[in-house]
Amino acid sequence: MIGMLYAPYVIGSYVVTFVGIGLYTLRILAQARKAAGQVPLQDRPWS
Amino acid sequence: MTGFMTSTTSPAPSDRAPTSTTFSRALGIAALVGIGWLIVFGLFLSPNDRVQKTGVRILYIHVPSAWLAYLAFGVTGLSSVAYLWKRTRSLTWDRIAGASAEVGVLFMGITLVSGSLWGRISWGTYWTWDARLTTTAFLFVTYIGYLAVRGLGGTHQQRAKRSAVLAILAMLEVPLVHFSVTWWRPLHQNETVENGKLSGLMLFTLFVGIIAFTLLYVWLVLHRQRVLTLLDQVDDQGLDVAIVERRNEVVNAQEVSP
Amino acid sequence: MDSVVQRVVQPVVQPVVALVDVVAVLGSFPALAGASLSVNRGEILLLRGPNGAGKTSLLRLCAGLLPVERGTATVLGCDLVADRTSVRNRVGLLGHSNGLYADLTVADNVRFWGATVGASQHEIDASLTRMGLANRLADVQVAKLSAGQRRRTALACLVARRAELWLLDEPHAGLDATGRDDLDVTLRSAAAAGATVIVASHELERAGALATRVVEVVGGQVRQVAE
Amino acid sequence: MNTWRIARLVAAKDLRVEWRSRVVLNQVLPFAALVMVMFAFALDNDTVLTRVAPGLVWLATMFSLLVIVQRAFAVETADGALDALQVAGVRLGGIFLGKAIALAAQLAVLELMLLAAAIVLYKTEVVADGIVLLVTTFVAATTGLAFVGTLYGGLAAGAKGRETLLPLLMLPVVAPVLIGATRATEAALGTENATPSDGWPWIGLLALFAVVFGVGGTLAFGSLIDE
Repeated sequence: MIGMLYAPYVIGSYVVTFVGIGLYTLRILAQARKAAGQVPLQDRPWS
Repeated sequence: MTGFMTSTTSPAPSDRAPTSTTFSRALGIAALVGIGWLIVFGLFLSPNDRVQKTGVRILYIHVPSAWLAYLAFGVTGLSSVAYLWKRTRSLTWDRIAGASAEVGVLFMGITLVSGSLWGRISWGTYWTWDARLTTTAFLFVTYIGYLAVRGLGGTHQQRAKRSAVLAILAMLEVPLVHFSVTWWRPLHQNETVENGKLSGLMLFTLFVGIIAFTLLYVWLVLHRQRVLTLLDQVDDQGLDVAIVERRNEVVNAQEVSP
Repeated sequence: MDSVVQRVVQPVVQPVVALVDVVAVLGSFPALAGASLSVNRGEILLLRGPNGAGKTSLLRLCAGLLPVERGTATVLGCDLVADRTSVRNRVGLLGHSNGLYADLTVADNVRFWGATVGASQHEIDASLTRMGLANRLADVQVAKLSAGQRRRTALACLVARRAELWLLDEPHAGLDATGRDDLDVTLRSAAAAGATVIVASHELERAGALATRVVEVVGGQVRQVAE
Repeated sequence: MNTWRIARLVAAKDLRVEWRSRVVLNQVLPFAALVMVMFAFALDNDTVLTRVAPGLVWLATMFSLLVIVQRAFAVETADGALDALQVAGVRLGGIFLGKAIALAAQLAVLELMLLAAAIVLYKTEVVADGIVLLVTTFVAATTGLAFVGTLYGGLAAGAKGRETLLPLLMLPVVAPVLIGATRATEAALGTENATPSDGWPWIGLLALFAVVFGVGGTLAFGSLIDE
């Protein structure tokens, strides 16, 4: 288990990491949804 | 839900997640599972290190994110070379370079924050002018500059050419910065991880972290690259509309002029 | 068979400027939206049309500054789609800006721009004389000149450049009566010597008298004007 | 026109612009001197000042470099001269070398003044057996800085927000010069009992830096400018 003394540092670093990645991911997905309405399916080479 | 029922023009799944494919969905799930494991092992199941105590837990995210940041910048450099190399000047390479640099800056930021928190526990200080730290900080700023140049505008090909050249210059710059700071401050702090003093479960947790972050990196770059493709295509379509509008100025002018 | 007959009757003359359905963008704005234009050697072509119609962009495209987004463009036999830099050095452009160094004197500027094409001192002196600058003005800093005098200096630099295709954007603007006369004489003699001149201007009487042909630029396109 | 002749032409033009305008002399040099005085205010300790004098000289050089580079490209973009150079078909590698030469000359004057300021204000002493190393350091560092300044100055020249973009792009790149030149200067001046032999390895780094950005800049400048 996490030692009490340094718990804020350890938990802080995990929070910063995953909140950072999470926000970036949400931004990507939001941009995708916004742009998708204007691009027809045949113009998406991956689908 | 009613919106979904009445919408007939576009299939719902692709509109809610337009950049997803079966592969990327599987990849995303794998990355999520990996991160879940990492959190469980890193925060709870793995033991404290004898020397570093609980501080070792930060390394499970610090080391993988540092490795991926370097990998990401390497991918940016190679994609930029590929863009300039091929006579076709494929924008796909440019978008991969841009997506990878963005993800690299994100991971580099995480590396710097988690690294200084780890340093506070292990060294008693947030920052030390060690060669590796200093190079890392310079990389971070350099690629922020790269992203700023990508946002300057112009046509897609102009953006691609300019940023590809800049990425290659960055690749030249990084070794020079690294050499200079290594000579400047040759002393390294204790490198517990590299010396392999971690116990079995700790190494396993670190391994889980590297796998999880690598999957995450691939997922992020894949999606970001697809979003950039969509955004470029929206631009191109905007151009088609704008051309029609522009041509109609002729008609309007005729109506106005005597 | 048809082409052979044509070649006999009328020798194939490659136009100096050949644009077909050219689209060019400024940022995301299509400054040229399907412009087609053909200009032959020795012509003095006047581009007229409202503000923002695309005259400036058309000139910059011919000078190889603006990339061709769609369509085909050949200038002086150089394919601008493949390499827009290939035409450079053979065209001269007088844009909205004069391209002068404000801290240098008139003579310094003309000497510098002449030197970029290896012009001799004699040619540089001749250019200054042509635009009426071979007097006390020659040693005055450009920053201290009036707008019209700067325009003259820029024209002298253009003369010293000995281009095959002259592209001029509102060259008459700001010039006094003598300056306009000097300009018209210069352009006519350039055309007579085999150069091709394209002038964008709002001063239809002045430029119209000079031009051998007039086209109208509207909405990023070129329209022929019946004369 | 070959690259080298263009370089000489552009360098002579830039130095003539400075000769006629005296912007670097009348504005940048006083600015740099002011920075040296401000350092003294901030550090407020004679021993510390003597100790860090080499670093402060190079730091003041970096700040002044930003200002001189902005000025060097403002001259080109103020009246569209950069466009005109491109239309003139001038080899962009030649423009790069020419502007770098002129920039190096101005930097050299600036650095000499900063060194003099350090001697006067910070009690720095130049020792005889370090003089060769000192001169070599200044030559190598100045060359590298001039190349990087011209390269990134050109990239930022046409961009919106160039004033803020330039420091962001350039300062991380010149960091090795700041470190290398400072250590070599310390060795040459004998700061903290350093000897000249401590400084020579840093000259290698500075020289490598100058070569990398000299070659890279000559090749890359064109594609960064030509947009």
